[in-house]
Amino acid sequence: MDAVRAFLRHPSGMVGLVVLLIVVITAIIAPIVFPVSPWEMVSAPFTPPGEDGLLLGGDTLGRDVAAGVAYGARVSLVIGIASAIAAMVIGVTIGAISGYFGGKIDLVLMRMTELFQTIPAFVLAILLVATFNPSLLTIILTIGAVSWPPLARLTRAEFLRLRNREFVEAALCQGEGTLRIVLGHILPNAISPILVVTSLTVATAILLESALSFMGLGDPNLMSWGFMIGAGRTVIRNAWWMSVFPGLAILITVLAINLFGEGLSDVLNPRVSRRRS
Amino acid sequence: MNEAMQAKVPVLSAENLSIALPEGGDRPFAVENVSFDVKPNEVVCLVGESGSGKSMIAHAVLSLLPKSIAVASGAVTVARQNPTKLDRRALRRLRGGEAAMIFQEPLSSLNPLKRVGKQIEEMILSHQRPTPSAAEVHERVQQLFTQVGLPNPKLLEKSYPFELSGGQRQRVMIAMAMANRPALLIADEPTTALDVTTQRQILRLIDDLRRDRGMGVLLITHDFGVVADVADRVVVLRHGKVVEQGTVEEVLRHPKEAYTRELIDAVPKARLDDVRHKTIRPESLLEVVGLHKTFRVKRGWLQPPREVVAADGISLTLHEGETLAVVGESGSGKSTLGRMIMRLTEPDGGAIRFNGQDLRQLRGEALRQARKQLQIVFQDPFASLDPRQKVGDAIARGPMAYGTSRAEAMEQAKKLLVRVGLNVVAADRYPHEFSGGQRQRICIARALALKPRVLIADEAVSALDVSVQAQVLALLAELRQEMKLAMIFITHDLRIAAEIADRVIVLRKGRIVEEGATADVFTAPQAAYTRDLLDAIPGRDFFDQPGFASAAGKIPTARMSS
Amino acid sequence: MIRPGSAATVGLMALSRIAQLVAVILVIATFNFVLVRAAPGDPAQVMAGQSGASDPKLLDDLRKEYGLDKPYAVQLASYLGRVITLDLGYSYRQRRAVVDLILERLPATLLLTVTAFCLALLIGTTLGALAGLAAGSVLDTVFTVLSLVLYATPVFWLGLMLVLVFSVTLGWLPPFGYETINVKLSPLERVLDIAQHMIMPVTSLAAIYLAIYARLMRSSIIEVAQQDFIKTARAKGLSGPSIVLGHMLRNALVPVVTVAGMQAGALVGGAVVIETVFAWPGLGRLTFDALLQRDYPVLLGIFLILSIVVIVLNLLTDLIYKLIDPRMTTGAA
Amino acid sequence: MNRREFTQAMLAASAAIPFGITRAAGQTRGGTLNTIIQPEPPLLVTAFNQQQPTLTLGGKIYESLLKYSADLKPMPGMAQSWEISPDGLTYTFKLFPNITFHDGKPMTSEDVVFSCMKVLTETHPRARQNFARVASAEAPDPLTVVFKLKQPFAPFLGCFDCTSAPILPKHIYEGTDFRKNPLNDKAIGTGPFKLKEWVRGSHVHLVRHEGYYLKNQPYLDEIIYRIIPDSASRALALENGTVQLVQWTDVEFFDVQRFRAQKNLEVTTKGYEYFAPHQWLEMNNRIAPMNDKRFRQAVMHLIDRDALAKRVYFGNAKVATGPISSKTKFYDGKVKRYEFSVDKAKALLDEMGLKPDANGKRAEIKYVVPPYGESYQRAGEFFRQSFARVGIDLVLVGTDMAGWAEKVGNWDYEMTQNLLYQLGDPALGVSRTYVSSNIKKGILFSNTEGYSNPEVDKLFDEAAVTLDEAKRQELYSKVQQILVEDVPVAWTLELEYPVIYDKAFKNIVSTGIGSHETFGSVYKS
Repeated sequence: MDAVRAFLRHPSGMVGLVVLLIVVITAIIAPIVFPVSPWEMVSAPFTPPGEDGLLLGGDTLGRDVAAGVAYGARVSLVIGIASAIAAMVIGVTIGAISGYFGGKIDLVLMRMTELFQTIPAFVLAILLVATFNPSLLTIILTIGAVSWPPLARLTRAEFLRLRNREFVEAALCQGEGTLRIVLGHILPNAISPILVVTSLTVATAILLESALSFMGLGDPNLMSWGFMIGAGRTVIRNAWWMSVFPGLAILITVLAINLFGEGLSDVLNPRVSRRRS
Repeated sequence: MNEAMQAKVPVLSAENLSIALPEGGDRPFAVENVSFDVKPNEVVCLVGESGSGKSMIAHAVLSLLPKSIAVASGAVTVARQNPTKLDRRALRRLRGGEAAMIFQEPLSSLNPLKRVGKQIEEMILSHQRPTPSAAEVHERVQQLFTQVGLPNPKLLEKSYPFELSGGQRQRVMIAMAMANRPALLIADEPTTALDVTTQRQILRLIDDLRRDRGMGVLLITHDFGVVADVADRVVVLRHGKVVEQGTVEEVLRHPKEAYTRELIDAVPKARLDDVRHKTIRPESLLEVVGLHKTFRVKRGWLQPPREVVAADGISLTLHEGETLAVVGESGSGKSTLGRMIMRLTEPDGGAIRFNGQDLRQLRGEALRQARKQLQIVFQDPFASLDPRQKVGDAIARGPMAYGTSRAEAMEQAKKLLVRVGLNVVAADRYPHEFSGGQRQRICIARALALKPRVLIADEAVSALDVSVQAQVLALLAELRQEMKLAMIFITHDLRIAAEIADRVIVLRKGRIVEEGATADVFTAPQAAYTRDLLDAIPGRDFFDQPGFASAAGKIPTARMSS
Repeated sequence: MIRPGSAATVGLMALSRIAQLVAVILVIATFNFVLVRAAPGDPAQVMAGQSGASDPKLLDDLRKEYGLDKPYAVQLASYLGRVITLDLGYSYRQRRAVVDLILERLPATLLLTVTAFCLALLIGTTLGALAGLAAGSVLDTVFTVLSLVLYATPVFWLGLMLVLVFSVTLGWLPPFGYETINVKLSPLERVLDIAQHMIMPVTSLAAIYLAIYARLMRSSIIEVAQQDFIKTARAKGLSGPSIVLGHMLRNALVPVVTVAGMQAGALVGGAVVIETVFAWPGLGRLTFDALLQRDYPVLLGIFLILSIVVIVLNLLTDLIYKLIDPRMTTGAA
Repeated sequence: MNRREFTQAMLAASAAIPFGITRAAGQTRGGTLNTIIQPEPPLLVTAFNQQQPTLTLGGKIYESLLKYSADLKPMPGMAQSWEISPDGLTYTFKLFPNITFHDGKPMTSEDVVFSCMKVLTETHPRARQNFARVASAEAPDPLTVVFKLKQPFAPFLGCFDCTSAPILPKHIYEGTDFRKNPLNDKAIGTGPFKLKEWVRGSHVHLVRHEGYYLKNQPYLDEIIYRIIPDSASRALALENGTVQLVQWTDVEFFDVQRFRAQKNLEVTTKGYEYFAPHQWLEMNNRIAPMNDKRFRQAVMHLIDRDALAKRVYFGNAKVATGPISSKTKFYDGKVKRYEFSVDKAKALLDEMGLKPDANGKRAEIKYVVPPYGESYQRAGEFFRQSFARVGIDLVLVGTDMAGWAEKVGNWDYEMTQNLLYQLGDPALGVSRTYVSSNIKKGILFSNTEGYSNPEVDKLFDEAAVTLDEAKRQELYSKVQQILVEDVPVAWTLELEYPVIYDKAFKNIVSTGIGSHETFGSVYKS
């Protein structure tokens, strides 16, 4: 409750939250505002914004850019959140095992994590998506697969920090079991930075997805912002609106998530934030 | 102005100084109406518990207060200047020129990325006009190093702070402070982070320099022992207000205020309580045989790991009902010993015999069962409680893990809370609602919930203010009697060891250098190292502490400053 | 006491790094190999298909020629054996040695990434330091908002917007390519010509890292400002500039350099998109083309080389780190 | 010289000098042609790689015996004349004298025989099938080549364009591993232009071959092929004059109209007659519901192909009526027409029992999007919307080139789009898609849809060995009627790729292979 109240007083965090809510609402009500599929060719190709009833103009096939942007919010949010969760699950599991047990397991897992960090994430993502062919699932798993190392390292650091904390050792001395200690004492105390980083991972995941779609490696059945920019790139001379608006949508959403995440960080991790502000 | 007159003019005077805290703090002023003087060649101690505002005053002197905090009224005069009224240039001349300052933690007070020689040169170059030549500066730095008793100045000059020991770092800080022959030295808890022997050397150095140069020293400390050793005058602070001030003799021998009395009383004293000896049954309860532990810190790939020997064949016996103090300076391996007994740190070799079994051979459930009888209280009461667990749960969890029903465990927990001096309602609160002393009581309650036979107290009172420390020690003493606990009391503070322990073990670099009954060790130390430690206890002679010196008919060691 | 930075320690460090490098290369090589082989799509099929028509004999020939008919273990073993000698194989599609293909593209990519990296680091840390020193001021707010926005901007979209503004609308800058082709230019003119082509890709690529470094530097400066030794420096009576330059900057740079090193990989990844947008003839383009073609040897080679580049960049930042922070050399920190 | 003699001389000349180069007046030497190659070819030796960019670029470097006019009639290339024996089994070519390779060595009939019979049969799939029909090839003298066929093959004379039968130097390739010959990088041919420099990822620089056998040719000093992967950038380059020629998909279809309006540019769709790119929606005939003729017919009704041509190809396409392009030989337009009608499609689907379920959904079909650019992607999106009208969900599956090739080649697909060249004769470019003898697993551009009809097989086989043109027309008309009824694939469009060039350049499109031509006769006015 304190955290909620503190967050409400956090100006940039609140701006982020409000904008994010607008994006979420847009995603939810897209089918109501735009009952026609965003793939439907509703006007002449390259209709400029404002003409023919198309607020943000029409694309190469005469599809409504505004509808695309609205439906794109669903894709971006779903992929962003799902892949961040995938990254969190992978990262927290690896980081927790590594941090709690230490020793050789830690060594092996951390070398693996470093390896994943060494390979450029985006190139790896391209490779994975191309290898397993783009679909909603492969994209989510891929983004999760290239985004987990920071979460693993964070979790490991938190576990290392907490594992030797006196209250954890006290729990050990009190006869509590390993699982109980991990789930009951370490994880709850490590969770807030993990949540913060996960929320920021949503933002990078959205950026990654858009870059993949831009390169033509998106799910061809989903109207996503990156796909729209990719489609608009070649016609930038004919129809600037095709790439400008979805790009703004990405920018605003990612910005909002980052603001929200940082606000969350300030509220949940006063330890870190005090050091920073 | 002749020297005699000059001697009377204070180098520092605070007049009705009030420092305002930002709104929303726990009190409106950090410091209220504080007045005192520091004359040349005089050591004035500002003494008080944490939060008393003593550091604020020190920072106000050099106008180093954080932006949000400002002098509200009153004034500080340093070398006839009011730092708040100076322009930037003049303020810079004052800082490090007429008045220099040293801080509590010498490692963090030195720039970690700059050679220490350079850091001192900088001090000289920024103040002396005309700017001296490089050779002159270098010469001066060498001189300073020699003056503060640093060996091999040529090598040291090129060193980085991390390559020096704590004492060396503080000497570097002092050398830096002395660089421009200041009239006033402000030392903010300069020895708190240091071992007792180092502390004595540093205090002695400050005192020597003070006498050499006739400078005024404002020394901030929480330790009445230090006050007794070095101060000419003392100012006692509480909640930002002066409780009492005067000469050391006046204040320490004849305190006027109850609070001062309380603080002085709280300084640990050895109680040679013969009764305790009788409670010790000769049966040994816990036996440690030849424990070895070496920590290896990995460096590079091909570099050999750095080795730190924490235990080098430690053997000891703890008898039933006995309190054994393990003392030693930092790095002596005393905490590792406690942790090894608790099986929190795995020893490399040796045995820990308890209840007829070797704890080192136990795994899994057997270990869990054995642990029940051994409990530990840690140093940091803030880190020892899970911030997300209610106090009642924290205490009840242990018994519950061994099969006690929740209701019963909570009932016990509440009783224990009352026993350690807290209210029953504390059970439903979270740790952050409690002060350090209260938390440590909770930790003790938690440790006792399992009805252990051995309690290890690992620096259990070190993090507490002196008055709170005394209360917690008293509580431990009571509980020990009541529950027939055997206790291993790990501490760096010999005064505390003397106060609570039946027997003392002195550790140095993982080896036991001396072992014996408390009275024997303190009155007739066998090892030179033990003697050094004892000599270094601050305020020893003043408080007649630990009390054995006169009892043994010895002449108290001379005060450092006369 | 081992002196920091002494020849012995640096030599030892270099040696251990090389050993590490070889180990990492082998692991990455294996990883790449397994991953790429897991892909659907038969390279022989693709090669044959791209020839316009194909028949079983051609497919068999191609499989034999490239060892695709052998067991994976044999392929992997021979691949690793060759990798050690930096023989990265032969491209099916390009019909050239992979090393040659990569090496001729590498300079363009390095030019792009290294320039972007240096600019981002230089400008980012400068802006971040200014913002951090003036924390809470209007300047700080402007920088902070700007870096937040840049940080949220998709790299490729920024590139497109630059093209839209500076090439399409204003016509100031060339929208693509590396240099003006087939024009006789003096060496100086050529440098200027390339520089002009570099402006937009470098800006797009640098922007996000500039934002990251600026934010990092800002918080780092603020953190350092609260350290005790800064209080010491103020108590010493040092002037503002000498505190900032002499005590804060170097300390504040340490975390920035750490992060910069960690992001070398991401920077190289960003180059792939940017090279696509700006038709920059570098490794990024080659990667993408090779992916679409399933040109296994080229892909394996690129990933290997990129990994080596990243490791080398890490090594460089390590060295910078060591220059900045003497504690690292003796392992005392 | 009397009139008769003059006429004979003219005839000889017209046989001796390639068509279009005879108009010598006003041609000037010199100049640079900047153009685009997209994507960057892996190598320039057309004998070893037949991707479109390789052929476009390699066409300037490697020449063959013949060229083909816009109506696909053979014209002299390096062969100045040719003779066919009445039984259609022996083909004798007479070469021009003084042809030299770029390394200065002379080109002789030995090189032709070596290239066709040794190199191409190994490295060029299309050529291999052609020359597999040759029983023997001989070089009786340096300027004469004689091919003897095993049995008559009507389109044999159509197999000698520079993309199908490029001539390589025997002295360089004999006895070597052709594909790995180090001199492949030098790309030594006999064409009017030779390779000067290839900066990978940037450009390919061709310069005049001074020893070219045709007098005064080439007129241009140099040709620079720039590699610009981004299509918007390519369009910009054409617009601002950085390049003066684009072909195939160098600029997107939607940009073509804009260039028509640009005064200094000429936009033509000529020059693709030999290839006649023919596009269709490919349906795997092995899988339900595509195994039902009525379903495939419904598809023909379902797709508004006029709209497809307009929206996706911006008018740069013509609706295809059947398997043979209207631009190629033996086309017959008198076949069944499938007009756009959702109702007819629904009726057919209902008739075959593919009824909508409670949600109005009839079926879900996976459509593999060919990874060859945006127009394929958009066409896929267009098809999806079309199928949605009758309650069929078309699920687009993205893939890479390898994945697509594997899926289609191994029949592991439900629907996709495909585009094949007609190669000047149905026997070369059409029958391969429909005859059951060409159902070959793992091979692209074969009968991948799995259509099998003995009557069709018989008609195609017969037409290939029949020499009489009228007889062939009859056979091909028959086959077209059958196929249009059966709809093995849903033919959509005949694509009309543009060639856009600066009007200052002449003779850019002079033959049926357009910008793949050697460009020896191209000049700048």
